Amino acid sequence: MAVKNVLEAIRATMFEEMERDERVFLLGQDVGRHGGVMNASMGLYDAFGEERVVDTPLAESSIVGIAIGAALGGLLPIAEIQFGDFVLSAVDQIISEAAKMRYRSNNDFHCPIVVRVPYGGGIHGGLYHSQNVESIFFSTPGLKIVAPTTPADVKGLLRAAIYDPDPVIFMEHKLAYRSIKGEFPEGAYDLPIGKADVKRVGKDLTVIAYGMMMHYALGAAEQLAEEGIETEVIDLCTLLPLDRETLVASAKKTGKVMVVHEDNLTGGIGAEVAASITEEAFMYLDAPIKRVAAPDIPSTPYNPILERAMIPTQEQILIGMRELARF
Amino acid sequence: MAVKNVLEAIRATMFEEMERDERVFLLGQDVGRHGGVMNASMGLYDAFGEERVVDTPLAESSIVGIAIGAALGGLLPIAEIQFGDFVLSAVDQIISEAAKMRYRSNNDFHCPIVVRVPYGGGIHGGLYHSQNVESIFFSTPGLKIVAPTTPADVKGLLRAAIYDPDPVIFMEHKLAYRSIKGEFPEGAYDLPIGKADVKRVGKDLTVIAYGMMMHYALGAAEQLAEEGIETEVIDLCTLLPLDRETLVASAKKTGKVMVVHEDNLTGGIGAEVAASITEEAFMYLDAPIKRVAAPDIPSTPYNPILERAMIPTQEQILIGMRELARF
Amino acid sequence: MATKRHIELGLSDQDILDMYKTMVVARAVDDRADILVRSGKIPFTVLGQGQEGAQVAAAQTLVAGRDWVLPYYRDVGVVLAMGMSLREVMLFEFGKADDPNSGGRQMPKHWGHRRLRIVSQSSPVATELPHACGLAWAMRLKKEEGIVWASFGDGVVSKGDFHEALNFAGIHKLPIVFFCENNYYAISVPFSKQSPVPSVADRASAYGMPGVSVDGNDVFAVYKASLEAAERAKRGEGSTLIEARTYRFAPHTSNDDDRRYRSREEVEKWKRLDPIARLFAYLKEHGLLDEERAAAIRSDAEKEVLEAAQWAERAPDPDPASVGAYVYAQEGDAHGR
Amino acid sequence: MATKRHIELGLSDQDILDMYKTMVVARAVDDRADILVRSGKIPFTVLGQGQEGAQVAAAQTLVAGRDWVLPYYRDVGVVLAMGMSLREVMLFEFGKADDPNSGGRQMPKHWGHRRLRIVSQSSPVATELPHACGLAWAMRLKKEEGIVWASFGDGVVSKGDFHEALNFAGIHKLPIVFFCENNYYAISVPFSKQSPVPSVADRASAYGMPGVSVDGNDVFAVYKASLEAAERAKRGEGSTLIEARTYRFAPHTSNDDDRRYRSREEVEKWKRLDPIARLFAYLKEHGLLDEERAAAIRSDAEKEVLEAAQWAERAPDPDPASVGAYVYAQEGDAHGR
Ligand SMILES: Cc1ncc(C[n+]2csc(CCOP(=O)(O)OP(=O)(O)O)c2C)c(N)n1
Ligand SMILES: Cc1ncc(C[n+]2csc(CCOP(=O)(O)OP(=O)(O)O)c2C)c(N)n1
Ligand SMILES: [Mg+2]
Ligand SMILES: [Mg+2]
Repeated sequence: MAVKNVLEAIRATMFEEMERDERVFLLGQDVGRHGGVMNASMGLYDAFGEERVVDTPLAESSIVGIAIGAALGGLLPIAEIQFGDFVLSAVDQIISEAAKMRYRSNNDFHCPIVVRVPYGGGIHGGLYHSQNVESIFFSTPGLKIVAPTTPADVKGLLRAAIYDPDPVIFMEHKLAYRSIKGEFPEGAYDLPIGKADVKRVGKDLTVIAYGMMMHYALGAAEQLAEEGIETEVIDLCTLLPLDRETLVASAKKTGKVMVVHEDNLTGGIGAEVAASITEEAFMYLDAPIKRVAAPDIPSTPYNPILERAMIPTQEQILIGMRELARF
Repeated sequence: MAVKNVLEAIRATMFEEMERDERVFLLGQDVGRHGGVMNASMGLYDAFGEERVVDTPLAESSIVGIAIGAALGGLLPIAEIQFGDFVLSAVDQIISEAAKMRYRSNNDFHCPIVVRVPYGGGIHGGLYHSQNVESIFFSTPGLKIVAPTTPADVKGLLRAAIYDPDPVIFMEHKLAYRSIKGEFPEGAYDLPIGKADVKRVGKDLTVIAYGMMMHYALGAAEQLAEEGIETEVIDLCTLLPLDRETLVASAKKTGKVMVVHEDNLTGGIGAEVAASITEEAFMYLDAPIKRVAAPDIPSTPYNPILERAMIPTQEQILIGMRELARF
Repeated sequence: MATKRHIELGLSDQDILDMYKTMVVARAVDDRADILVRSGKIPFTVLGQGQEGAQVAAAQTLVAGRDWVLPYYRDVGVVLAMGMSLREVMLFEFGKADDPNSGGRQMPKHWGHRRLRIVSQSSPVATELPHACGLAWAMRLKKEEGIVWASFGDGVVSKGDFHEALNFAGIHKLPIVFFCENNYYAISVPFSKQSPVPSVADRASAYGMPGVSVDGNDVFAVYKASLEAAERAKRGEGSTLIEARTYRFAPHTSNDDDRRYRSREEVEKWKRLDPIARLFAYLKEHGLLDEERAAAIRSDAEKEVLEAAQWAERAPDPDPASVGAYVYAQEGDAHGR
Repeated sequence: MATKRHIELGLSDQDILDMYKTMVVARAVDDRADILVRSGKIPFTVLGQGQEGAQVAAAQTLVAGRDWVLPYYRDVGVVLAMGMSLREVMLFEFGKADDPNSGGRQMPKHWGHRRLRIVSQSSPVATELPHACGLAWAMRLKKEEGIVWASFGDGVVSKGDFHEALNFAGIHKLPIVFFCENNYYAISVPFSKQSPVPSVADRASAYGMPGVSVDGNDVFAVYKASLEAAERAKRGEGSTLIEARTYRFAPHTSNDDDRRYRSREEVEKWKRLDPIARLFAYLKEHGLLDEERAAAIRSDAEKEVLEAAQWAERAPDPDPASVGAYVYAQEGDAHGR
């Protein structure tokens, strides 16, 4: 198996599926000749031409809206939003249109689009190139939200997203693009949307995370193992629909749960994770579910010192885990 | 004190403040000669003229964007969104601009706007005239969200919202407009944004709600009282910032907490309420925090039978309270 | 006696009589819907009386099942012309389980019918216009024949999505007809507070496409402009923006009171321009119709509509247990059609 | 010898020399910022070399502290002309605590400076254009003098907010100058894939306002159009949309590689139209400047810029504990200014 980073995995997967199924096409800003500001589509324009790798005008609402229309017309569109922060002008198309198409038409129409959303901080992006926008969509039934952060998970879930009959927000952590490498499975490799993945088995406590925080949690778990504490690390992989089953099972096993996200605390996905587990595993919990998240600040500032002060670190996660383990 | 319904309270409060402070003005669709499709601005156009009661084009992003600009220019705008469902095309202006103005300018600029958002189901509004959009904004620091549902609370919090130096989403439950009546305090009556209100004192369990559900909870509490169970009913009034202190204090007192909302369950404000209380009052809880909410469906259907099947009822709340009390 | 405009335009006597009938039936549907609300049989409806001429004439240039049609909530004339049955329309008015548009989930007249290629419409306006571009893109990639037709009101022109859609359609010369039924009000907001320019057609030049403004109550003017636009689209020359100047006789919806913002004189003035009456005068002038047969057409229409309404009223409501169905695909749902 | 265009336009010799100097200083700022990135002293910047002529000429028609100015991220020339100091600009490049624009919170060049009435700008484009309308509305209600000036790139014209803002400005004849610096690319997307019409000025007629397209590297053409637009606005005749045709010499940002989408020939062609060189030629022709004094102006500018950069580099960073400050108002914050 070849080793790729997350960005290469996204590119290779789009390439493979566009070769395999001509209904698949990509649209977005600079995705064509340029290859995308993240370089996610490098080479696609030359391989598939300007009608399947579409450089759109600077207009996100229409990027998603055109994708929706193309999906209704029988294509399988991948809409690239250049930075997740800019998906906000497409919220109406995503929530009013894509998420409700099947329901409102009583199953007569459906909307198989993928909206690729590069998100997350730690890249000196400042307030508008760092946001975690997932919680804005998390309360919308009809949407699916996936956030894989290993090259293999990216392949399995991007393929699943492309062929999923319903709209999928595909979250890509920008810091993971180059920093996270791993094996890239060949050929038809699929993962189910809606399943969390136990990335590390442990008996003493459970840490639930996604995105870069999941990798930090894995690192912290190794550190804690040296202290004789075995942490189970669960990668949500899919945020919506939430895989409550896997989370609750682990909580019942360890009795101590921590949820971590880079998004700010209030109204973050950690709230639903904590509430859901507590509802179903209350009697098994030795401690309240602990949340580690960014402070309630509008977004991540540009200055590196402020940026570091904003984003949860592996150290913070480790300290939280230790406290929880000792509870 | 005069008795008014919620709609009359909104109208009277806007009238009083526009008379008192000429920086206050209203903009939105049909707010002028028509008086608003909800009739919230009836009479304002004749009293204050077309420059302070502005009929805008059909364009929500600009309605909020113009309000932001006017606020930067020294006015105190009230932007009316005709139906909360249509605020979705203004999400970018609200989250990217209004919520971040103070933070991004390091306190050099601020954004004192009010966005009035009629929301909620039960009015045969179908999928797009019924939504509970609060959870979309709930994860955005820099915003305030208030949702009063008595005429007195409406006056106190609308006044507070108008003069608040930061952006406030003012949620108005459409079903409360005419169905909820009460005393309307004269003169300078203010309530603090960020404080929950204990609408009913009880020792056996706590029910936390807002909007119409708060009224149903009060009704259910009276029913339950006949069974000798005393329920404390807390009206959140402000959703963001969340008044954790009041909620936790009540939870510690009763040890049994239920949170109710009309919004769908997953990612709703109930998740944060449950997670926050559990974090701080875990040892005091006799039972997991119970959530009563709409099922995870994109929005409320039009057919009355489906509509009834969607929206939580007082009966459901009562049953849930009984279960919890017996836990 | 004047030349026969319908013949000049390639419409047979039968065509123009059928168009007349469809207009009359559309009118009867809304008249009935109005009664249904007033009598408390349904909670709500939207009415399009006065706009049937523009609707039916435009739809006459479309091919059901080939062209993608995105009609708006006043377009009873359009959906009837595309083949939606009166029973289907009435099932929607009553929000019944078998309503093919939404199974009773949407407010009446938010059309959608896959077999007829009528695309499911939401309430937020303008969001459908980028969909029209995407549908046209799909037709291009799939090398399908046909065009995309989207209608909307004058207020919709103010929305960002209108701009983004027409911009994209203009850049890529997509085969779309953008059809604006300008009735000069967006609920109460008059066109003068909605638009800085006197005609919606004045917007077209910004998108590098022709803008045509026609008397929307003149079926021939609308048909001619629509036909030219459709042919232009099929020739690969791109989109056209058509403004059909018309008027709604009724309030905005059954919840609205238009006396707050429109003078009765203005309404009366427009009623004298009723497209149905105008077409009748033409048909009579050319000996294609007389009062008696027109009366028969009207009463037949009313009978059919009433029958459909009574049938729909008795039709089953949705099962409350179905409220959770179709949030996501279930096993066996068709995909990627 | 040709007539003196600056005199015709009411600019004194001193005015035009000052404009030249500001352009040179703006150029020096971006040249230095480029070096700061390459030498790893700052992580990122945006460069506007080539657009200084349009920027400084437009700003020359504005009054600091009276007019509301909404400049975009390439507008070093604008903010300098409005009175932002080199030290303030460099504090922003370094993201330092005393940066008056954002206290180091925003990426460089997302301007904002209340005292100068430079309105805080975000990254998402076009969102500021409705703000311009709101500011104009506030001026109208408060009976303030002055106008609102907003600049943006050619890509921004595609956004819904552009449309919604110009539509509202057109309806209410607001005193706004919409100034588009068309450099023919939105990152890599060429104007031909951004716009169905050859000029941004072609969009104006849809909003009932004049559209003027000028050579953006000709300071006199830009000044003349901007002055006329500002005076029109002050006369209460409404907004104007100006397209200044120009070019960015540098890549989109310090992260971009423009060789992927622009030929070197094209870049060289435009460099021969450098607005600074062109203004120098004019000033020399009219005996207002010679090579020697121009060289001195350039080296003085470089010295001042370098001094400001070195000073800013030593300036304190924000206190990490301040990360949570100013999410909401605190006691004693000014309100409703
Ligand atoms: C985005 C959005 N905002 C507001 C509304 C509420 N609304 C429904 S119809 C309407 C007026 C539409 O006017 P126009 O486009 O002229 O069409 P008409 O109803 O006159 O035929 C409004 C404001 C809506 N449906 N969508
Ligand atoms: C809404 C939004 N989408 C995408 C971006 C990313 N982006 C930053 S600048 C830019 C191109 C802007 O081009 P143009 O308007 O022509 O201005 P220029 O940079 O050429 O001066 C893009 C796409 C953004 N800032 N905002
Ligand atoms: Mg209209
Ligand atoms: Mg550009």
